[in-house]
Amino acid sequence: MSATAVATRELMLVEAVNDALHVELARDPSVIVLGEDVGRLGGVFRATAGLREAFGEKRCIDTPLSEAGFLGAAVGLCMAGWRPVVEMQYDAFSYPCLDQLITHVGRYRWRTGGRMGFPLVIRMPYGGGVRAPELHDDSPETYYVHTPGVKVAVPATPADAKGLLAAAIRDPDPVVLFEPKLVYRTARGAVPEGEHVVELGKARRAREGSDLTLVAWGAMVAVCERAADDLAAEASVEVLDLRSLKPLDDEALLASVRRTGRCVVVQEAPRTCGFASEISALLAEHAILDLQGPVLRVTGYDVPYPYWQLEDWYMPSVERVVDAVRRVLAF
Amino acid sequence: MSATAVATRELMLVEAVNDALHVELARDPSVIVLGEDVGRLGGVFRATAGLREAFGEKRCIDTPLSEAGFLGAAVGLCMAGWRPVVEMQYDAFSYPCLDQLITHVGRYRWRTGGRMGFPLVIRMPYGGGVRAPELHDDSPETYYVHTPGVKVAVPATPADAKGLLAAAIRDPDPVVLFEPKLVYRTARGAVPEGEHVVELGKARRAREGSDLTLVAWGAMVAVCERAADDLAAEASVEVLDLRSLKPLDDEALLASVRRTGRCVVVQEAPRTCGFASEISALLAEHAILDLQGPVLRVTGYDVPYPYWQLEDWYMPSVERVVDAVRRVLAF
Amino acid sequence: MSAVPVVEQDLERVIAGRPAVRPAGLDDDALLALHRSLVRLRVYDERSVVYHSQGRIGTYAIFRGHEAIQAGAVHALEERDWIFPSYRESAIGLLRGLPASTILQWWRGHPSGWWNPEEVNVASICVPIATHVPHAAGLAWGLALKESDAVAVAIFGDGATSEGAFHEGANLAAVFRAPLVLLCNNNQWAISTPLRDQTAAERLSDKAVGYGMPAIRVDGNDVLAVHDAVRRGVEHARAGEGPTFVEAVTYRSFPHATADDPSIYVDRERVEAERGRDCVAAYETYLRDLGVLDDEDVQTVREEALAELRAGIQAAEDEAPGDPELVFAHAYADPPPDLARDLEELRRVHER
Amino acid sequence: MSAVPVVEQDLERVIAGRPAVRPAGLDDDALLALHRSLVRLRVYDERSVVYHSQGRIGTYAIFRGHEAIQAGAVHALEERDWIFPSYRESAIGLLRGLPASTILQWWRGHPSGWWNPEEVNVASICVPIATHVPHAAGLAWGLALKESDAVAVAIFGDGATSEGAFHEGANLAAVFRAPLVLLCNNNQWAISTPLRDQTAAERLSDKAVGYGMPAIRVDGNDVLAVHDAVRRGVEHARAGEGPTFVEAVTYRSFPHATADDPSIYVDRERVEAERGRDCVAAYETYLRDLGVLDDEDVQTVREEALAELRAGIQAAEDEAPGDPELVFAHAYADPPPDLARDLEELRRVHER
Ligand SMILES: Cc1ncc(C[n+]2csc(CCOP(=O)(O)OP(=O)(O)O)c2C)c(N)n1
Ligand SMILES: Cc1ncc(C[n+]2csc(CCOP(=O)(O)OP(=O)(O)O)c2C)c(N)n1
Ligand SMILES: [Mg+2]
Ligand SMILES: [Mg+2]
Repeated sequence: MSATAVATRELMLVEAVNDALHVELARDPSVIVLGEDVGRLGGVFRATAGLREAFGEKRCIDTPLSEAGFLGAAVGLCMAGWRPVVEMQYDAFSYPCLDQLITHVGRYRWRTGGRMGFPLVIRMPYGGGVRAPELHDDSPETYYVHTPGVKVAVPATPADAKGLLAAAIRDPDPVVLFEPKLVYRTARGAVPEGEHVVELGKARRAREGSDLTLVAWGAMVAVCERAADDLAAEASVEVLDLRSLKPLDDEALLASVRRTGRCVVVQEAPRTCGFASEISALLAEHAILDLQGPVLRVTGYDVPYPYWQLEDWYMPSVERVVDAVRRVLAF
Repeated sequence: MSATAVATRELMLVEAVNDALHVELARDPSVIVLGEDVGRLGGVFRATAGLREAFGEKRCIDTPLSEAGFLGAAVGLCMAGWRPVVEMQYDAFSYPCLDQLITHVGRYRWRTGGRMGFPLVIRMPYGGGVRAPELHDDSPETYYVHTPGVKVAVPATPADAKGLLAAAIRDPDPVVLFEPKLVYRTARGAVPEGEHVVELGKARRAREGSDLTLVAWGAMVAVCERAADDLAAEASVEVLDLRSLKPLDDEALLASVRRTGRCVVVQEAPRTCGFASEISALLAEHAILDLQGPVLRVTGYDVPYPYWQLEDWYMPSVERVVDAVRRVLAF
Repeated sequence: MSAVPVVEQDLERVIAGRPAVRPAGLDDDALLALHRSLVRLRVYDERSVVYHSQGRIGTYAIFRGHEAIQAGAVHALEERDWIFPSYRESAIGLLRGLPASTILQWWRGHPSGWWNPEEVNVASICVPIATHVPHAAGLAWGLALKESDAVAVAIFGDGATSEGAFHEGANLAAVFRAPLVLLCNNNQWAISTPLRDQTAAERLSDKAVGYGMPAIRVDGNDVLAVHDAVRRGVEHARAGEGPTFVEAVTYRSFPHATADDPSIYVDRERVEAERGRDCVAAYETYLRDLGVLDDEDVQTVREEALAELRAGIQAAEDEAPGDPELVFAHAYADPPPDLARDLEELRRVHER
Repeated sequence: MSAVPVVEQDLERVIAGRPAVRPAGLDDDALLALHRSLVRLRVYDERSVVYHSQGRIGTYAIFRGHEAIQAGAVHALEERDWIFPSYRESAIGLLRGLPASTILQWWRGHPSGWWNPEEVNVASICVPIATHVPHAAGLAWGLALKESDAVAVAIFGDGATSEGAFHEGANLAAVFRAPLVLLCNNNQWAISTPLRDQTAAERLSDKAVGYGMPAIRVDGNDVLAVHDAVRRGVEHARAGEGPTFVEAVTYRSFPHATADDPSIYVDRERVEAERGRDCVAAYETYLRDLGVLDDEDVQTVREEALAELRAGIQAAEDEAPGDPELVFAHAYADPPPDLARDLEELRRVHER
């Protein structure tokens, strides 16, 4: 996307989110931000810091504590010509909004015969490993990606956090953005200054390899990269960062797996009906002759996310990824 | 499950549900039924008809119009020693309860270190084809089966509708039962009288075959059976009725596909992250050497369930199933 | 005419008195326009029940007896003001110029039942209970943020007040002083569930206190009382004072919908009594008393409405069936590529 | 002592007067027991902040200043009555015999932070806002259906009243006359969101009207006023009269949680003033005035509480780390078979 001469700044992932919001609110006066504690406080993770100061309290709004209420209100705001960017404070605290999401956010455009647009964005920190009390650790992408009418993206790097959020804000459809809170302040990288858009639906090859494709998104991309490092002496492992789950870059996925012949998919969410299952299913449908071994999934388990002293046993670890890769290679 | 000499009655599927409720409420005084219009009216589909008359208004309770409220109350009722059977009036009207489901129904037992039980049942009519206004046609099983801590079952026949509901009511864990409303009054069959339990986690071979396995649940089982009939001259098609999605009878699934070497999975729900994807993923993991062709999914599409004059274009049809089977056979 | 009998204590009324008094601000034309709207709604509803029984439309949510609430509200609005209907107000768009055929197609499950809300400032029919309340709050608030002086009305039932969505929407509207009228059709039933099983509050209007907004409680069979209440709410909203809760008390003396058999749960005597308090008849009597309406006028208005409906059902039935392509259309402005592949696939399978 | 300064108008108070008057029904032992509970909670909270800063527990939700609400409520209950706490009342189980180590383990993320609610009639700590309100309503209603005379108290914040779950739970409790006290800790902040951005209602207790239930509004810094209000709610509930809403007005003059930096959003002067109205100090002054408590007593109670906490953190830290098996335990009574396979797999990978 970006030309060679673009100026960049080294930012943490959460800073890149903040940067995107500043740039997009400045670019388009119809963009507004709302959610719990996004205004005065600038968000519990400070993702919205400075917006109220820069754009006023009418464009960065603290809502009452009511996720269904303010997501529903965002639907109405779209009807009034706004492009709302809604923050859910944490993954699991988005669940009260699922009813609005499923019954309205994903269907309202359809209901108008495509004549009204609902360009809203829901962004939320997601995922585990942060040593927090329960319900601060969920990876709920399945609930969102299974819902027709919405798009879903998950950045793994600061540059993508900025670029995907900008793309989501500019997209004519509702987009849900999951931000990997585990690496909010540890993922650092060069981020293009000013306007920076990463098209939805394009995967990123995080690492090139020829023996096996590791497929991941969000915080699991780094885990896969570490696993690829650990395996370097044994195998050449490609890491594909999906970036966007819907639309999905199935071409990149299939091209990679056709080349390597082997695939392991890694996700934090519980296994059953996770997005890893979708990837496996696509391969079982479109790449059955290319597969030289089973498609394995390394995932969270079908149990409540555990108390945090145990969370490292729950989250996909480098060891579990390495083990799965070895099993496929040895098949 | 049932001995040879068990007396049976010919019932419609919804009557079998009603029968199960009568039998289970009579058997166990701690079972109570609650939901919108389940009492005076006996349910909009009459699934709870006669319960109030037989067991009194304290055991068959009309709630205020608040799905999250009464599912949450059911959690509390469990804590007070009741075994609540909660009716959601329609599939899509269960969405307001997803927050309670995900944050509490599936987690509360875990939270108590396994010391308190939450033997609650959620039952709801689901699925399309009924020529109804929007949001009366959804197949939301993914939202439920992806949620840790709950079990999910879907009957396809009257006998299973009774037996699975009885099993759900007796189960120590929360169980969600999806009843295929399309065949509420058209699926008829012999139903054992009195107590009748169909163990959760056991699939049913609806039809034996040797060339390909059609996997389905709920209303799609009959569609698969019709497809198998249409294909009789070309191929011997097995139809596996999963009956229970969690726990899943993966042994029966794998045994069947290992034998036939081919599989098509059929579901009404939107494709992405549907349960069909889970089945494909399991096969891609455990049966990769047995598969003689791709695993195809015939599903609803990733769009809002359409206006009902178009719904036959959305629902998996016999033609689409037949086509998929032929494609796999010709692979 | 006899006064509209007391449905409940403690309700505001306009047309109950004798001799009939003309309400301030409504001239003959306005009074007759209101009448015409009532009749158009009534006829739409009557014909829909017939069309349903003839198998020409699908399940249908009857609104007979609630025309006063709908017409009263619409006539208290300007064209630029928005209406957020539930399924119970499916035909309210008629009063904003939607063709009857569009609404009939909605109930026939035809894709042309879709309309463009922006064209008539009538939101899509809301099927799930109360979830449109936050939309209306958001739209109204959004308009105010744009310094428009338009307002919105959300219409919902007594049962809807039990839902979290109602609560969150109402609260949010009050906090943001959204220019909104929350119009509750308290017909005292939610399918088979009577009001006393829905809330322990004496009046639904009591709920407004908890949101810090004013409430007005009126006789929902009295179109002028509803009109006046909504008008006051609209003025309050337009003045930047925020939302108002209007409780319009009536009674559902017909089935919930064509599929419903209320004989199982209702008290027939009460239903008979309530049917005698018909809002259209009451208003016609009132207008006759005022000398503004005569039998011939009634006849004409009714016939026009009937003609509109006949033409509507004809148009609906004449329309070609929806193209399967529409299954894939409109969900996204910029759809994921697999939808086009799915459509192709579907065509291939079904057209061979 | 000086009277507890006016936090807000229109609040019920007990200990504000001079000379101190002994409340009816509370003898010296009861008054001192209440004091002991206040101090145990205070010390738990103080130590937790220290433990957090030492890295010995994780993020922690501070409740300093809210001890009067918690202790006042618990002492108005019988042992058979249930308490449904939010994260803000994480340590309320102490007053029901839960070891400090259990609660500390909760904040340490150790699986032994789990307790059996049935043993102490204290439900699990509720992390999502307001979702425990329907649980409390259901439990209370379920007990009444079993003809028990036990009641329940649900404790939640001012912000919680904006959530649909609060609304649905409160409404349902009122409809079913569930024996429940809805105890709202109105500390005027939800993280950085002040009460005026949460609701347009003047008083949170106004919300009770819409549910048809009585409300009591008290000074939440006055432990005796809270005690009295909850006691009245409990009596009402036990008499089969249904739920009561109790609004306890206080102020959050400390951070929301250890991770929070309120300097960005609060008014420091107000915070200073509020800190001067400390509920524990006020009660101690009151008891001294009554002649029931002296410096030595205060010292002893505090030292006992400190010893309890020291022992608690020691026990927590001495405990072996949780077995990874616990990741798979307890979610199901009868788990799907794949969980056992997953555990085996996990062991194989990590133990080689
Ligand atoms: C969330 C949700 N739950 C349940 C239903 C099913 N349902 C349709 S109408 C209705 C009763 C609504 O009663 P009320 O709000 O009083 O409106 P009325 O039908 O009387 O106009 C119910 C329960 C629904 N549409 N949405
Ligand atoms: C459903 C949900 N949304 C958001 C949060 C994040 N959150 C934790 S505490 C809090 C503020 C709660 O305020 P209040 O109800 O007044 O209780 P207090 O913290 O003041 O005791 C928020 C928004 C949550 N826990 N649950
Ligand atoms: Mg009603
Ligand atoms: Mg608070």
